[in-house]
Order: sequence, then structure tokens, then C-alpha cells
Amino acid sequence: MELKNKKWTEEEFLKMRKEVLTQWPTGKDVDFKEATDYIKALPEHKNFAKKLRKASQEGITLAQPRAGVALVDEHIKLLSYLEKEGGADLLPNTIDSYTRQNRYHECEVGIKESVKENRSMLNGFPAVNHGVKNCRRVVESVNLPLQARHGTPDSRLLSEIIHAGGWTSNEGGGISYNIPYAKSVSLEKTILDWQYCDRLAGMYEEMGVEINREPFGPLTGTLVPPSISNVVAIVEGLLAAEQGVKNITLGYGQCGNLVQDVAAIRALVEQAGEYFKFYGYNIELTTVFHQWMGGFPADESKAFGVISWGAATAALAGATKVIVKTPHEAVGIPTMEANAQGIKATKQTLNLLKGQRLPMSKELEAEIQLIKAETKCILDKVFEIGKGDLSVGAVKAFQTGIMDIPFAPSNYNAGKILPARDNNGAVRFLEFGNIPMSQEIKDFNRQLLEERANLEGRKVGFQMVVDDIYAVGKGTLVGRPEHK
Amino acid sequence: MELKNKKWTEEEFLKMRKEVLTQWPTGKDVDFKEATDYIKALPEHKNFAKKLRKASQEGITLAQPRAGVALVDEHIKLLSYLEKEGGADLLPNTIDSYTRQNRYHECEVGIKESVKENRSMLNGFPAVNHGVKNCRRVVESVNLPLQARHGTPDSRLLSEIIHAGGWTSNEGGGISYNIPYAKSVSLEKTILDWQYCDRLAGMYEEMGVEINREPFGPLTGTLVPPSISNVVAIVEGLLAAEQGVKNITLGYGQCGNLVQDVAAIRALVEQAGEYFKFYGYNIELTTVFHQWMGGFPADESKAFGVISWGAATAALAGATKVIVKTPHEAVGIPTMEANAQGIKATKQTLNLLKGQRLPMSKELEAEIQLIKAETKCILDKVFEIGKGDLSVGAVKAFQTGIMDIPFAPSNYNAGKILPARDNNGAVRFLEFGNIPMSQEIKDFNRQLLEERANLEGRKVGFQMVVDDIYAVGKGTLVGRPEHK
Amino acid sequence: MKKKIVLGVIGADCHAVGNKVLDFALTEAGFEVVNIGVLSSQEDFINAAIETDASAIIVSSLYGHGEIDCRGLREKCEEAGLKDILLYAGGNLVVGKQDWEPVRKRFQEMGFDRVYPPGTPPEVDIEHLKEDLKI
Amino acid sequence: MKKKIVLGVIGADCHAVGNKVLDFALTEAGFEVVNIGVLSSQEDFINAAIETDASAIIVSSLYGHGEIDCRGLREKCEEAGLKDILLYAGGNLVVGKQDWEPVRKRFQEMGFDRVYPPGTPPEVDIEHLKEDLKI
Ligand code: B12
Ligand code: B12
Repeated sequence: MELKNKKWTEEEFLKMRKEVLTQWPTGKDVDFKEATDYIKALPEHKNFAKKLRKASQEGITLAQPRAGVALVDEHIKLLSYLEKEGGADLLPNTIDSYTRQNRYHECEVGIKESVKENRSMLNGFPAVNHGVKNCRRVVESVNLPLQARHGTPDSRLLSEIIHAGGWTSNEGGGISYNIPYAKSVSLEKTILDWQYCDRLAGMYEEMGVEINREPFGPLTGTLVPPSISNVVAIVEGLLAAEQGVKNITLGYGQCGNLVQDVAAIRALVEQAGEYFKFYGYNIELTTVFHQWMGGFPADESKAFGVISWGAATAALAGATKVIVKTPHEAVGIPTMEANAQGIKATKQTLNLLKGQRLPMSKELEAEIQLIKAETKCILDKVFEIGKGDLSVGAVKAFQTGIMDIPFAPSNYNAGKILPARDNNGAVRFLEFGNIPMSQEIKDFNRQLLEERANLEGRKVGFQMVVDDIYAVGKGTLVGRPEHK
Repeated sequence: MELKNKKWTEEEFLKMRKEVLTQWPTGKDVDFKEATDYIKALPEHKNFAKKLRKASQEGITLAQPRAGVALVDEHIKLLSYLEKEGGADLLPNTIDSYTRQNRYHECEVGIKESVKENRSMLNGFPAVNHGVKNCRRVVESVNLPLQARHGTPDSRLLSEIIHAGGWTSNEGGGISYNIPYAKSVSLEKTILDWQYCDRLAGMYEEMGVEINREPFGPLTGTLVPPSISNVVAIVEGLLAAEQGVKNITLGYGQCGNLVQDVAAIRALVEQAGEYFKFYGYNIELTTVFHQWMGGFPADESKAFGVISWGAATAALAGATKVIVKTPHEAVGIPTMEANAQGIKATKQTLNLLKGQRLPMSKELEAEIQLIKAETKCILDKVFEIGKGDLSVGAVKAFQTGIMDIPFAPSNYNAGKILPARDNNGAVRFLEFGNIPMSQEIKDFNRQLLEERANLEGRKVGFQMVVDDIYAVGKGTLVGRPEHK
Repeated sequence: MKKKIVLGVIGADCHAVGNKVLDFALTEAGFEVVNIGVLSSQEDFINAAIETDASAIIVSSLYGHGEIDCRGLREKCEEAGLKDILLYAGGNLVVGKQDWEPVRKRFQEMGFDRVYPPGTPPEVDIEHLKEDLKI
Repeated sequence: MKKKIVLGVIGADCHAVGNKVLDFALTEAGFEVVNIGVLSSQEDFINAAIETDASAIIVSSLYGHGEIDCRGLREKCEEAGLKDILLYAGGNLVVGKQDWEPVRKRFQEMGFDRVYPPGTPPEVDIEHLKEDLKI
């Protein structure tokens, strides 16, 4: 199939579906019509899109953890605990890494070993292997909406199974679940595969079932400049909209500087809104703010500091939901208790900040303008290079480094840009690679980094980047040289 | 002695000193001249005033815990742990409650019982009973400046002993260590007694020894409107300055609304600075921000949320130091470990926010103006009623309810004002009692509370106050009615 | 007739907020509250109870010295002729976060009829008072 | 001559940041780094080691499946003729926060010469490499 940013025809979709549903035996249990009835029969409070809408109207920020283990009963126990003890507002089903690579045979091994060893040997819930019925068991056992959270380049079968299983939200996108998560999967393929997932969500919408879709905002989670992630978010949002998705949550991973983080969320909402409107899509847009996604401090008290500051920023930015880290982050998949602890610290902070927003200021205004200008520089070029077709543009943009994600493992990513923090901890561009920014923007970024270099008595360079990568884990935001 | 806001003569001071130093046997070990030599010989980094100056110049916020146990060795162990494991920047010696009431005999009981039971039976360090030599043992065993933190209406002997013991900062004041801490001690007496403590600090200054003084900002720690605590801070600052104190840290207890909290600190610095200048005092002024001083949530993860949000606000406000709470706050005096945890979460947050400030905005500007205007209304009246003498004015102001602290236990406090939160969580006046505010200010406060009442579908009234008292402990800032 | 309750915070303890809230809650619940406030000695409690002929004494201690401050109160009540008067204690009774059961036991052995852990809401207290005073 | 080191992230693991930083640090320290990147199979490691005649293989695993992914690597090395090649493993090797000693033991029993807990900085690694390779 040729990649185009155009809604798939029913024929195209059904043809592909036949293939998809035979990728693993559990695929045969998917019955679209029956599934729509099933979801419609679920109580309203288990619908992701509806819960987000309510939060958005009330101006509150919801808290959602990450969580998933190998076995169904254990997984249900985990989610129930996060709901009851943790006070989560939305529940995830984090999918294991073998499923993400479509290695369902290895999942079987992991499931068996988990039974044998009596602890989860998988880092998530292998939803494909467990199939529709077990996904439904999960949704029926909890009282909150469910989402699949993964990192799967080809998530077509997974998406079929989770939606048929009553999970009303799916995270991911053709760029955001490829470049940070894969090495040698072509972007063309992942965009196509995610068009399938989006079209599937669109078909549910057309049947009157609301499905929320959430591109993965933080990408590599490590010093991603806001304009870079906002570009990806807007592109994936537009691609999803074209396939009929109606309810979209765009995301952003905390960088750590309050003004920049709030500006990023505001710029994202405003700019995405403009693009949706310009291209004629009627989208219900919400936002997700990810607590710091890079390396964490191993000390649990320090981790609580990072978690709470993320929660506070999410509230001050007015994000619709916040994805919660845990005090175990630096070390390993959290226990159920540690996971609940992260949610509790988060919710306490959100509640203290309910209704509070960062007021508009000269600084905030300037940062919003900067992010929007940077974002526009890139997006203009993406449309140009795709000759008006956004999907083609995106593929070419990655080929040529017009879009480029720092620290990404993918061979399809140029890997030429480098980010570093300025003196206030805001993430700036140290190397632009082929990112097409105006000279003014380039000079401004450079100037900010030179200011930092001056203060630190060293040159702007890669050591600064390395120091910044370690910084939060070592307890600071900016990675200053040790002796200064 | 007649109360006047006038520097004590040497004669007055020495006469009083004779009496003071015989209040308990350990008083005889105080030798002022020898003590100044002792402090001068201490390394610079153990001087409180110097460390604050450095922080203020660098624009960073220091973290200081509260801590104190009955026995000297245990106390040293505790402080060393908070320094090394916790990473505290400044150390406290929290004094026990019997010492605060000058009940040194009961301290002896507490010390003996602590030895017997092998756990601290006192809620702090009984510095008077332990005497100068033991205070010096403490200062010699740690690497940070030491402060006495207490709540002692008559702290003359205590102040003599701790300063001679090498502790270069003393918290308290004639109002702030009376009204929230005592029931039947006259304000006239405590102001006189604190003039003594201030004069003592002033005498050290005159000998070339820098001593920091810190009025206790948060008062009852419970919904104190910023203007109320700023008035007390400015009055105590001026009284201290008159006695020759040069290095003053004015304090404020977090209310929870970011804009109001930042505004309170900025208003305090600016306004206090103006008063010092107007009255011709040359003061080195720094600020202390207290993490939420009211009822805490019992859940430790939630407590971490409260702690971290306090740390973040302190940083955004640009306070010179922050007083740290612990995850045990709601339950009891923290273990050494819990205390260090509070510091670690705080420091992580401070470090993430290093250099970040809440930018000026319309809202912040307005809040600063409001707090200053409220503060001025009260201060003008205090000066007026004292016929120009601030100490007399303060006494009369409390008699007449012109100054009035909510929820205070003192019989010398009118107890007529009531605070409550507005819809954004900012603390406002529900009842003004005799506080002399302009009609405009009164109407504005009322209007904000009416807006909240409307939203909650109930009347403005005492139930609102009770709900707000419980709110943070129950996980929110504003105490909304249960079913709404 | 309304039952009279003596309420106060014992020892050198100045925590006034909970005391004011308890006063409000007990009064709302229909008791006649004799609030002697903070920084009250054992004698203050006993005198107030005698003067007002109260049915119960509610001792708060927040600051950690509760254990020292409460010792002997029951005996002094007996000596003063306050036979079988109800004695409740609550607040943050001991220093630090301790296992609750041993603490409860220590206070019950001191003669308190009911002992409450930190953060017990007034409603619990009120329910027990009604039960114990058969209202 | 510079010692050659094969570096990579094993299994279905995509964590690339630590890999890039390790590459930078090892290169700075004077090693010739053959970085096969993330999502590398046991075979990828072995082929790279054979092709470049490397002295050591450094396996990173961050995502939790390290235990499953690393099993049999030593045996396969032997089969491929890589006798006594140094095998190090580090990252976040297992699922969850586990006691470190048993984890270390399990990996050593699998044939790893050195095994590192989460957050071990590159310097430690470098020091040990120099020691083990007698540089
Ligand atoms: C950034 C990040 C991501 C990014 C990665 C982007 C990218 N492509 O690189 C994204 C968001 C994509 C991601 C995805 C996932 N992640 Co992740 N991620 C992290 C995080 C926050 C930081 C990692 C990092 O970059 N650190 C900075 C670098 C410099 O440090 P480092 O990676 O630890 O590497 C250093 C050391 O480990 C050491 N080292 C490494 N190898 C070796 C070898 C030797 C011999 C030695 C001596 C040292 C050594 O040196 C390196 C350089 O200093 C960590 C948690 C943390 N550490 O705070 C979780 C973490 C590694 N991720 C985790 C998981 C589970 C996942 C996911 C499965 C999703 C999920 N369930 O949440 C997916 C994995 C998908 C896949 N197929 O792999 C878990 C692993 C859990 C476990 N082992 O029990 C962690 C620990 C988080 C957690 N507590 O749950 N993640
Ligand atoms: C505000 C506060 C202060 C204010 C008090 C202002 C004032 N005058 O009222 C200030 C700042 C002055 C203060 C001072 C001190 N405090 Co203080 N304070 C608090 C704090 C944060 C909140 C108390 C409060 O007002 N809560 C709100 C009210 C509504 O709740 P409450 O007081 O718990 O009361 C309720 C219940 O306990 C219950 N209750 C009370 N009595 C009874 C009795 C019965 C029978 C029943 C059923 C229920 C009941 O009902 C009340 C109403 O709901 C608490 C910690 C916390 N709880 O979060 C520490 C706390 C009580 N303070 C403590 C200490 C140690 C002190 C100091 C010694 C200073 C220090 N070392 O830090 C001094 C004491 C000086 C003195 N002489 O007493 C400790 C006590 C430690 C312990 N027991 O191990 C606490 C627990 C903090 C801590 N973890 O260290 N404090």
C-alpha cells in the first residue's frame, strides 16, 4: 500500500484486517460489531474519552500511573490496588516489550516463567497473548477507564484486541512509537500501521463508540526540545484525525523549567488547535503531561521531589492528565506499593494546586512564541517537502533530518541534533543538525547556551549534554561541572 | 522596667543579666568576653549570618530541618545524620517544651527518663539544662551553622547559653514566641524579654561577632493571612533592629496558593526594607519560607507531596531558606531517617528549581499590592496607637484587636479574626474583628469568599473555616463540602 | 439536661487549633463544653470538673510529652472525689511515630477509659461519649 | 594498540541513551568501541566480537528482560570459539527493585565476569576493564 495521508477506504481496511487478525491465534476472537455493542454496554465512567472531557470541562488534572504484569489475575490485582489505594483517576495497561516487538512466542515463555517463578518475568501485560476475553476481564474488574500504553511499532493486532476488549484508549503513533522504540523499522511502515490503528479507532467512532487516541509525547524522554515533540504531536494528531479519530490527547514530557514546560503545553494546545481547524478536522483536544521521563535519582525521597514537581507543573500548565512516575523509577518496575505511592504524592500535589495556573507573564508569552515559531519552521518544511502530503512529508523529513529526535535508537532518525540546558534549565538546541530554523532562532538558542558556558567557565559542547543527561539523577536540573 | 522601643543601656542590660544568669545553675558558665572569642575562633562556615549572606548573593534557597532530642550524644548523632545523609544546609536545635516554659526541673525528669527508657522522652534539646559546654560540643561536632528554634516566651537565659555555646542564630520574638505559644504571659513582658535577647545579639555584633535573628513567621501555622504575619515580622524586625541586631531573617508560613505565597515573600522583603530604611536601621535582610505549617496528611507519600510543593514555592519565591517538614509530620516527632527524607525531597526540588522564579504578572503584582496595603493599614494604626513607640503600640494593638492572630492560645490575643480560603486557595479574611482595614479591602476579601460560597452552594461561615483547617490533612487545599 | 464535658490541652502544650475545633464539634453535638484551653495542669482539669460537676474529662496532648503529663491524673481525680469520671485522651500522645497498641495500653493502664491515635476525628469521640454516657 | 570492546543493548530493549553515553565514555577512555546499539541479539554480539577480534563484550539491559535475554550467551560464545572473552553486564538487569546479591549471583552463574547494579557510572566499568585487560 502506498503511504498517503488519506482516510483508508473500507476495502483497504478490511483487506488488511484479514491479515492482521491471523497474526496470532487470539486474533480470531475479535468481532467488531459485537465489540461495539460490548463497549456501548460498559458504564459511562469506564470510557476514557468521556472522563477526559469531564476533566477538561472542570479544569482539573487527572492522574494516571503506568502498570502491567505478565499474568491476568496479578494484573487485575495491581490495577485495583492503584485505583483504590493509589487513587488513580485513569488506569493503564502497560504492555510488555516482547509484545511491542510482536514476539508473541517469547511472551508465551515469559508467561510460563512467571507462573513458575511466581513473579512477573515480563515488564508488562502481554495483551495479545491473553486475548479479548482476558482484556474484558480486566475492564470488568476495575471502575476506571482503561488505556493500552506500549511502544509498539506495529500495533495493529494489539489495537484490535484491546479495543474489542473494552479498553477505550490507545497510546502511540507512527513516529512516536517507532523512532524512540525501534532500530530498523521503516517510518513508512509504522505510519501505515498506525493509520490502521487510527482508522480502527475512527470506525469505532463512526459506530458511536468514543475512543481516545494519544500520540506518545515524550519520545526518548531525554532533553527533547519542546518544539521537536510538539511537531511530532501535531503531525500524529493530524494523521489520526484524517483516519477519523475524534478524541485526541497530545502529550509532552516535562523538561523541568516551569516557564518552558507551561509554555510548551499552551503552545501545543493553541497550535494543534489551529492546524486541526485549518485542515478541517473537528477534534476534541486534551493534553497529557509526563512527569520527568529521563534518568531518575535512585533515592526514593529525592524521587518524590521529582514526582511532585512534575505534578505541580502539570497542574500549573493546566494539562488534562499527568502520567505518574514512582519512587522506584531509577531501579526497576515498581512494586504495586511504590506505584501507589507515586500516585498519592501526585494527587496530593494536584489537589493542593487545583484551579491554580501559572499566570501569563512577559517570560511565558515569549517562551510560547518561541516554541510556536520553532514548531512552525519545522512544520512548514515538512508540508513543503511532502508536497502537501503530511505522511510523505514526515517520512522525508526524517530522511533529511528536518525532523530529528535526540538520542533515538532508530536508523531512520538522523541523530544530528543535540540538546542542552540553558542557565535556567530550559532545554535548547546545541546542534540543530538539519532542523530548518530561522537564523534568529538559531542565534537565540546559541546565545543562551553561550551564557551558560560562560558561567561555567567551559565551552559549549558534548560534555555539557552528558552532564545534563545525568543531572536529574544526580539531584540537579542543570549539569554543572563538578568543581565550580 | 518600662517598655519602650529604645536600645537598652549597658546598665539596664547588665543589671538584668545578673538576674538571668542565676535562673538555673548552668547560667554561671556564661562568660560574654570568652564567648565572643570562642565564636570568632569558629570556622566561617559555621556562622549562620555568613552562610545566609552567601546564599542570598548566589540567589539560592537553603534547606533547614527541625530536630532535637533529649540527650547530647543522641542529638549530635541526629544532627550529623541530617547533615550527611539528609544534605541539610543549616542545622537547628529544636528546644523541648519544658525549657520553653522555663520548667528546667521537668527537663531534668525528662533527661533522666530518656536515659532510663533509652528513647527521647522530651520533644527537643533542653539546652539550658545541658549548658554552654554541651552546646559547644554540638557545634564542634557538626560542619554547619547552628540555630536555636523554640517557642520560648522568656528565652533570656536560653539565649545567653546558646550564643555562648557557639550557636550563631536564634529564632523568636516578643510577639511570635508569645501569642502562638503561651496562654497567660503578658505581651509587655515577652517584648521586654526579647529586647534582652535582641540586645544580647546586638552586643555580640558590636564585638564583631555576627549573630542572625529570626522572628518566627508562621505564628499559629494555620491559615494566617499574609498581612497578619508580615505585620508581626516587620514589628519584630524593627524592635530587634533598635537593640542593635544587624542580620535579620523574616519569615512566612506557606498558605498554599502559589501567587499569594510568592507575593507574601516579595511584599515582606520590600516593605520591611522600606521600614528599616525609614527608621534609619542598616539591616542585612534575608527571608525564610516555612513549608505548610498546619495539619499534615498522615500518609507519607501524600506528605511528600506537601513537602515538595512547599520547597518549590520557596524556590519560586526566592526565599533565602526553607524550613523542612517530614513525612512523619502528622503523627509525631520524626525519626532521624524520616527527617532526612524530608530534607532530601526538599533539596531535590530546590535543585531542580535553582534560579527559577515566578515571573512577574498582573496577578502577582495585584497580590503584592493587596498584601502591602493590608499590612500598611495595620502598621499605621499600631504606630498611631503607640504614639510613635512601636513596642507600646504593639501591646495596645493586641489589647484592642488591631493586631490579632487566628487560633492563638494567648489570653492577650483578641481572637476575633477568622480566615478562610477563596476559590483559588488563597487565605482571606472572613472576620476582620478589629483589624483596621480600609472598606475597599474588606469588601474585596468578602467578595472572594462569597464567590467561593456560591460555588459551594453554602453560606460563608465557620464551617468553612473548620473545613479549611482539615483540608490539607485530608488531601486538598480548599475545604469543600463533602457532597458537591 | 446537657452533659458537661471538661476539655483541655494538658501540660506545657500550646496547640490550640484542635482544641478550638473539638470545642466547636462537641458543642454542635449537644454537649456543654467547659473548655479550659491549652497549657492546663492536671489540677486545672480536676478543678474545672469539680466546679461544673462534669461527666467526662477530655485530655488532649499534641506535643509529645503526654505520657509524662498524664501520669497520676486518675489517682488525683479519685483523691479529689471524682469517682469514675470518664477520662479520654487523644492527640499525638507520645513522642514520635510509635506502634499504637503499646501506647494505648500504657494510657489505659494509667486509668484512661479511651485513648485515641493521632488524627482521630471528633465524630469518633462524640459517638463514644454518647455511648459511655448513655445518651 | 587500542583494545576493542563490543557494546550493545540486548534483546527487545530500545534504551539508547545510556548506550550512547557509555560509547562516549569508553572511547574517551581509550578503547575502540564497536557499538552494535540497541535491540541486539546474542548473535549480533557474538558476530561483532568475532569480526573485530574484540577483548570484551559489554551487555546492557535496561528494560527488565535481561535475565531471559542473557541466558546461554556464555555457552554460545564458547561454541563460536570466543574462549574466555570478558563478559560484563549492567543496566537495570531484572524486573523490579530486587535484592542485589541474588541477582549478581544469577548472572555470574550464567557466566558473566562482572555484573553491575542500576546506575553504575561508566568510570567503574572502565576501571574494571583496565584491570581485567591488564592495561
Ligand atoms: C528514558 C527511559 C525510557 C525511554 C528510552 C528512550 C530511548 N530509546 O533511549 C523510553 C520512554 C522510550 C522508555 C521506554 C521503556 N522503558 Co524505560 N526508562 C527510561 C529511564 C527513565 C531513563 C533511562 C536513561 O536514559 N537513563 C540515563 C542513562 C545515562 O542511564 P542508563 O540508561 O541507566 O545507563 C547507564 C547505566 O545503566 C550504566 N550501564 C548500562 N549498561 C551497562 C553495562 C555495564 C557493564 C556497566 C558497568 C554499566 C552499564 O551506564 C549507562 C551510562 O551511564 C529509565 C529509568 C531511570 N534510569 O531513571 C527507565 C527504565 C529503564 N525503563 C523501563 C521500562 C520498563 C521501559 C518500558 C518497557 C516501558 C515501561 N514499562 O514503562 C519501555 C521499554 C521498551 C523497550 N522495548 O525497551 C524500566 C525498566 C524496569 C526494570 N528493569 O525493572 C526503567 C528502569 C523504569 C522503571 N523503573 O520502570 N524508557
Ligand atoms: C500547627 C502546629 C503547631 C503550631 C501550633 C499553633 C497553636 N498554638 O495551635 C505551632 C507552630 C506553634 C506548633 C508548635 C509546636 N509543635 Co506543633 N504541630 C502543629 C501541626 C502541624 C498541626 C496541629 C493542628 O493544628 N492540626 C489541626 C487540628 C484540627 O488537628 P489536631 O491538632 O491533631 O487535633 C485534632 C485531633 O488530634 C483530635 N484530638 C485532639 N485531642 C483529642 C482528644 C480526644 C479524646 C480525641 C478523641 C481526639 C482528639 O481532634 C482534634 C480536632 O480534630 C502538628 C502536626 C500535624 N497534625 O500535622 C504539629 C505537632 C503536633 N507539633 C509538634 C511539636 C513537637 C511542636 C513543638 C514542640 C515544636 C517542634 N518541636 O517542632 C511546638 C510545641 C510548643 C508547645 N509548647 O506546645 C509535634 C508533636 C510530636 C509528637 N507528639 O511526637 C507534631 C505532631 C509535629 C511533628 N510531627 O513533629 N505546632
